[in-house]
Amino acid sequence: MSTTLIPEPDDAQISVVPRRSVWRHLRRDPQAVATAIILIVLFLAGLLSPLISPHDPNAASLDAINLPTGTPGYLLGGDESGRDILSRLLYSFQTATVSALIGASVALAIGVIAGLVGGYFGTAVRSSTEWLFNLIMTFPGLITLIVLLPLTHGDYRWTMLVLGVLMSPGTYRIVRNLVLGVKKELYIDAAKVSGLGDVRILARHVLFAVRGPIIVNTAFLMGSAIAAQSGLAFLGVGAKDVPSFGLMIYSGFNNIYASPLQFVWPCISLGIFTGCLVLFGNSLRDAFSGPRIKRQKPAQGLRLVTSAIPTSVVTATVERDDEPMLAIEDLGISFPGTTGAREVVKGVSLTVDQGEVVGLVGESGSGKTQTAFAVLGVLAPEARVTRGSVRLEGRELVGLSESALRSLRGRVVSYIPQEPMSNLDPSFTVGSQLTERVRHTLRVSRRAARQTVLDLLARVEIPDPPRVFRSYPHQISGGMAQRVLIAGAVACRPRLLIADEPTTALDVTVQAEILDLLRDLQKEFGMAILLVTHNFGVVADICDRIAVMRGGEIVETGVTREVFRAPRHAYTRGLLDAILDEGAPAGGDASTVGAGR
Amino acid sequence: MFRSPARRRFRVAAVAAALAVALPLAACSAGNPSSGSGSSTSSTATDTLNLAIPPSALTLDPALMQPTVSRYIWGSIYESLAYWDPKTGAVTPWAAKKWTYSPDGKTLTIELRNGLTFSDGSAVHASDVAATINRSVNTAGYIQSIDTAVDSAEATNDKTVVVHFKNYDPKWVSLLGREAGVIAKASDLNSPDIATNPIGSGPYTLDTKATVAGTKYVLQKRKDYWDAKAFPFKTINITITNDPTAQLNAFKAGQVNATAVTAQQAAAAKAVSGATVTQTTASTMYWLLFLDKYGKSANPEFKDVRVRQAVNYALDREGIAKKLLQGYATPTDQVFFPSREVFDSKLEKVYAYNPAKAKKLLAAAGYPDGFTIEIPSSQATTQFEPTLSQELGAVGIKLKWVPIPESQTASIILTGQYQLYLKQSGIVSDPYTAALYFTPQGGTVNPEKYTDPTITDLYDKITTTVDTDKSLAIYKELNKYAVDQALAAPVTMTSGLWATSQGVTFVDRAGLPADIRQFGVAGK
Amino acid sequence: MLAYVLRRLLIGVVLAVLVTFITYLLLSGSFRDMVSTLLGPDVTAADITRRTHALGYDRPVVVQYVDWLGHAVRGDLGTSLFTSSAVAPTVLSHIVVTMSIVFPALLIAVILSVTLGVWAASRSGAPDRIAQSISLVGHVIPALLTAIVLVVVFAVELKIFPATGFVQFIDSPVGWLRSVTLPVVVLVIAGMASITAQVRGSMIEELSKDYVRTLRTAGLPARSIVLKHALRNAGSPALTVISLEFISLFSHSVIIENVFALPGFGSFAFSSAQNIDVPVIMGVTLVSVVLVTVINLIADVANGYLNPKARLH
Amino acid sequence: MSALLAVDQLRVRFGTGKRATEVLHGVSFEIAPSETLGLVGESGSGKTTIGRTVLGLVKAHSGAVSFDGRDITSAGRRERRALAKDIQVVFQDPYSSLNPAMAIGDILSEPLIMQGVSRRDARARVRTLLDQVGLPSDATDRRPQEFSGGQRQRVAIARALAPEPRLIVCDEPVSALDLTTQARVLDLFAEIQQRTGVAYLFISHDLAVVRHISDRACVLYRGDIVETGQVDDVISRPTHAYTRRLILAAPVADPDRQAERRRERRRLLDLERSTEAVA
Repeated sequence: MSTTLIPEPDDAQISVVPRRSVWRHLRRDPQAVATAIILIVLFLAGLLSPLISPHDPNAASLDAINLPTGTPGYLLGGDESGRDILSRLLYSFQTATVSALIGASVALAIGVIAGLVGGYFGTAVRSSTEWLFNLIMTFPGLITLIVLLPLTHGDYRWTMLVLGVLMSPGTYRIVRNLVLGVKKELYIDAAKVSGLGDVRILARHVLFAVRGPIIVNTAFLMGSAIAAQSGLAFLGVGAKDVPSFGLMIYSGFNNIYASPLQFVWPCISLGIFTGCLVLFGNSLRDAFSGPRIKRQKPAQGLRLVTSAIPTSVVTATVERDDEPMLAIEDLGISFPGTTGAREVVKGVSLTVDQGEVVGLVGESGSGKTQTAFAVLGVLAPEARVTRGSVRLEGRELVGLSESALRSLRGRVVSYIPQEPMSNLDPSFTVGSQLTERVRHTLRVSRRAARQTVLDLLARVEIPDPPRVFRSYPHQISGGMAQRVLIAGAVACRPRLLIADEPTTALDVTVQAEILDLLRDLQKEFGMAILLVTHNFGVVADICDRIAVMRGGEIVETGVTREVFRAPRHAYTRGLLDAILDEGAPAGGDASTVGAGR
Repeated sequence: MFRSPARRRFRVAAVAAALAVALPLAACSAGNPSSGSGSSTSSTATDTLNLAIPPSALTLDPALMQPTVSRYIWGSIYESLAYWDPKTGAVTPWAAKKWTYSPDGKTLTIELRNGLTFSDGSAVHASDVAATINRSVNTAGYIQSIDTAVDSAEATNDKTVVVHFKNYDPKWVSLLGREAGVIAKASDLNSPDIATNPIGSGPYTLDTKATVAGTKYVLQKRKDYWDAKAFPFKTINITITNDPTAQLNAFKAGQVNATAVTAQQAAAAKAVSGATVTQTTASTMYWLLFLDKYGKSANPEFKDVRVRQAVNYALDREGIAKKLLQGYATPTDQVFFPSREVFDSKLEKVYAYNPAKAKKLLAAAGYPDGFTIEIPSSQATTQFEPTLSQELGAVGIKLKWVPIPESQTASIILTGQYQLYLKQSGIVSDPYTAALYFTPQGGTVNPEKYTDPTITDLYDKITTTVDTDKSLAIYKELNKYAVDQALAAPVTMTSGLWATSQGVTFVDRAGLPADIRQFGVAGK
Repeated sequence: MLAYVLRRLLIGVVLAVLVTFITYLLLSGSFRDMVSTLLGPDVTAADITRRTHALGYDRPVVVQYVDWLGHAVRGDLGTSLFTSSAVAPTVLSHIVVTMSIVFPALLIAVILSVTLGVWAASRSGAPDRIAQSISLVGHVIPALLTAIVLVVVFAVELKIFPATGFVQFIDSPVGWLRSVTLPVVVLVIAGMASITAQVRGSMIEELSKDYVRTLRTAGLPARSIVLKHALRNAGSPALTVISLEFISLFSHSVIIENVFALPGFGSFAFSSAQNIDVPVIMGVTLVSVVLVTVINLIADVANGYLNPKARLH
Repeated sequence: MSALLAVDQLRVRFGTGKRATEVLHGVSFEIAPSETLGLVGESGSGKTTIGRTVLGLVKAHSGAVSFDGRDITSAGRRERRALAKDIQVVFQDPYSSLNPAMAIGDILSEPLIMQGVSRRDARARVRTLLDQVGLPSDATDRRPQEFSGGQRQRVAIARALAPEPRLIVCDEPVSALDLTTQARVLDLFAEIQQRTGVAYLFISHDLAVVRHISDRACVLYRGDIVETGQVDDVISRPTHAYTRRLILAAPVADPDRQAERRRERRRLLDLERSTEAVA
């Protein structure tokens, strides 16, 4: 037996920041409520066992030996020594509770303090805590506990103390990793700038920030401690005068052929106790990782959820030459919220002609990105199209199946995301990701696909295509990653490119290059582009037409130059006014001076 | 909350699990007749004995072997000079033809049987016997601790061994049937393999290929063995099994055809078709030792004979034997073997269950409110702890069980840290060993080396009386004195239970240490 | 890569020395107890002293430890004081038994859990409920209960599988299979709970990431997105749980080994600790440290393979 | 005019031994009281590192940082605590710079209490501060996540103002904000400076923002200051090629002017390339 006694839950998914809604989230989670109630009942049963037990748990009556379940006075029967099983079961809950408390608090005390210190201070401190916990982790736990029996005198409380130490590396690792993350948070820097001491920062800011995962970890630690205590008692390590599940299971197991129920009662009790702790811990983790909206069946295709289907949807399915590249009509998209569905796109209408570049402009939360996702058919699973139509070269997308949409994606319509890094699969090389795309859409051999990709990388002006081809996403710069994504998007010469803030995450000099690239590609392939952005400079640079969105509605559309010159809507005017370079400097040669957004 | 699916799932799971366990178990404890049909699944051909035993020290070094269940292994590979007849308990010559004591009991002459051979084919010489004895006497180990009286052994010719003693040791002849009497090959004694692959002259050889040390031992019968008919099994498979339930499972599944079972398991074992459960003569004694009869420790209570008697009166021996041990035990208040000569049935009535009297005695001794005493707890005491706490607690002696590691059960007694101890010991049928318990030579039974003039006097008489008939009376006197003085508080003598499958028989009527001769083939 | 592995192994060696030394220190208080157990029931203090001296357990602890270490470095772990068999081969033979149940169990558990977890994450509804129920059952029903039910039903009553014991693979592959089936099933049920939950959780998280949407916009089929891309990225945290589960299965096998009377590493370690069979405890401790080090190293190397960012140069 | 903050030949290295990389190669500048110095550069230029070195969050490898004539390059914890009264910070990310677990009132009063202000006085001061940055005084009991990005940045500014500092390091304080919010927050910065006379070290990648708020500006390129001067001079008459490229890369919200700039930028790039080729 080595390392910790019970595997630690993974902490990767635990978000650092506990949210206020944790309590509310827990109350709504049936699993949390059920397990919490069971746990409270069991804790109470343990706590009150001296009061509610019908017998002393160690009182052995020779007349009560192996009494069957249901005997008056011995509700669950007597065990092989003539002790009341119900009383022993109740006291076992107490033992389990005490074990859980001791084991978990020792592990927490050691793991949390060392984790805070090891994560917060420099590498020298960390490497020494690392060594210490690696050492503890490598100890064969069961052997250690048996060897230490002369010191613990078999008292389960001392044993749990040792166990707590043995379990502490798991907690340490969780806390250390969290602290390493929290340490980078700016509010820690702000606290340092305010002159706060390390201890105060650790106690007030860091500990507070990581408390969520620690609470979650506590539930798992308690479960582990109970399981370990039972396991040890079952194996006969430790004192026998304190009733515990392990002891009861041991005697029940040896008596299993004579009266199987003696085995089943403690087994089930233990299972429910530890199981509830683990499940409650899972619920806690869900609660701390934020209000995850009840998962629904992932959207298959782009389905309309209202019964009233607009006539246009039914009629306009025939492909015609004079159809615009993209025609969005009265599109509505809603998300389920805490107070019912919330519409984020409220009847948007927009057209993009063949080969035309249209800018969709708005501030954050205006619904521009959701509109773009709707065209691609990649709305979040919980999002619902409530009304309207989206036609791509005359073909209605609303109501189309996922597979039909899939055949359009990458071939007819393509996508460039905002954040280049998070949109590349971190586990595959750039080359393999692009090759997969090309092979899938063009149905060519691996070798041909590879050549195509290398040509594409050269086309998007990547200096050393073979090197980038071999690189993983984290090995290339953001600008380079965006070029890679563009290469992927134009690989199959789509007729419509949806670019969602394609330059926002980039430096201005890189932004200018990417815009140049997009413009060149657009001319070369005759693509239409729907460019989602908040930057009027970008719009001015590349867009033929512009649509301004606010609060899920389009407030103004028009030819770019005209809208800039004479915005009709007050909101557009306000936006343009907020641009800082208005009032060009004196002697302004517009082409050489003045900068702005 | 009752609508919550999680809760419902719990209930379903719990009920399902309970049913899953209860149904088949109930079925088999009720004696499911179909369970016997598995007789064809494993080789129940009666030339193979498949034996399951619990783990114990398993060395095959002739100087370090111990009288545990491991004797099924080493007792089959090595021949002893004598064996204990499982039916009568008598020490019977085996490799020896006969033995004679000198009048002062300090010289024992042993004559070997003809035709003894080691498994490598060489003949057994008297020098092999002498070499084995001398090595054991000079090697720190269990045998050395029981061979204390032996000075040396020598071979006077090919067939004669003379053992010289420092003083007369009345029990030594009986030891010839135990580990002290084994014969190893002199030239093999210094081999590094002796502890794992020795050369013996016994009826079986160790199949080292099939054997996994500490786990599984396979014994093959020697074709050339001189007394082949006494050992009916061609092959003996001995598996070491930690868990009693696993042992029973193996028996019920037909994997083993002989295993010891607990009282609680007896019914389930009997339910197997064709199986027999045999109760041995009482084989193990549980007795409370008073380790501070001089009253030197911080808890001098047991110095007072009235306190010791109170403990004896507080024990409901009948109840313990009948109920706790389900009848597979014999209540007793003396330590001499029941069916043998020293045992005195009149003494059995001395300490009839009488808590009131116990209380009175305690009060008289100055403990009207009783006292609390620490007592070591180990695997062996588990079964008795609740009942002893209850019964002694009822008269005012509160027991505080202190768990000690299995490995320390012997040494903890020697430290003098405890004043009371529940001892589990194999019953010895020779009176001398039992008598020793009450003398300073009592080892872990009497670590304080307690004695008084009466005991000293009786012990001197025993060690100087070589004539068995005369010594018997002295033993009886000692027994009576020990009971009257409550030098110990015997609780019960438990019987072993052995389950054997159809075709395999088991005999034990003599309180024997483990011996492969206990197993036989039905009808032979 | 090689340098990294060597460095990790070196750390493992240092840890092994530290752990074994501390263990020896802790054991040193019990040497006389061990000898008294060795000598049997009726020993005297003098016997114990004599035998302790004969075995060399009365020398200074550090001297004894250095002596042990010197032999251990040469692959000689001494002989058991209780069975007189050499420790190294005995430990190995017990590890083989435990590996025979833990490894297949983990393999099956991983295959089933990943299948189930992926299925649950990519299709909510019934699959998700099935996955969660399996986690629930795995968490709530103790392995001991599963074990005894399986033994009673399949071994005692139906006699399909043996109730106890282990058959070496080389002796009889079929016998081996029959002897490990029930324990493997028990461990699979126990192991699946946490792995399924983990895989389900990380898959749900992974599938909600940006790159998954971008892959969808490329027109890639769902199968490729889920099984190739998301699963690989979800693999990294799952791997940690799997390696911990492996260590935990290995170290907690003692109870299952007892029920099935398997001569495994867990029960071997347990009984050696109970007897304070010092050479065996030291061997078992050493092997545990090596095992933990190697498993962690394998997990980290595998993690580096799955997750290029974690790759060390 | 004596400098409030003087940075002299500052070098900063990350990592140790062979793997050490120098991110600042000897940077020097000064800030006068009540002055705003803009620090412009792209990612990786080292502009944030300069700010963090001034704040004592990063150790200088060589060179000196002095405040008010005092060398604070390697100030200890105690000295830093004293300095906290004079030098404060507003970070870029208003989501990460406020502890999500603390109420606004606690966030604001904590540094004051550290400075030895009594709780009661601190509470009063917090109300004034909130008023100064245009937040309602009932904000004290609420937590950061209940506020929008712009409001949070106001809280961060209030925190920086709390000890009445003489210098605030502003590290990209508006780049995470929407256009309209950005303008309003910049106005707040300007107004505070007018009222309190605080000096700003204003770090940004956005020339327009720097130009809007700064008196002088430094352009940072790969760990070196390539150009320093009055902000209008730097932007209207850039002397360094990088500054010129930076200015031209930023698109303007006018299609015609932007088309012109694009042509100009391309011309410049071609020119650079050809000179490189010649050289």
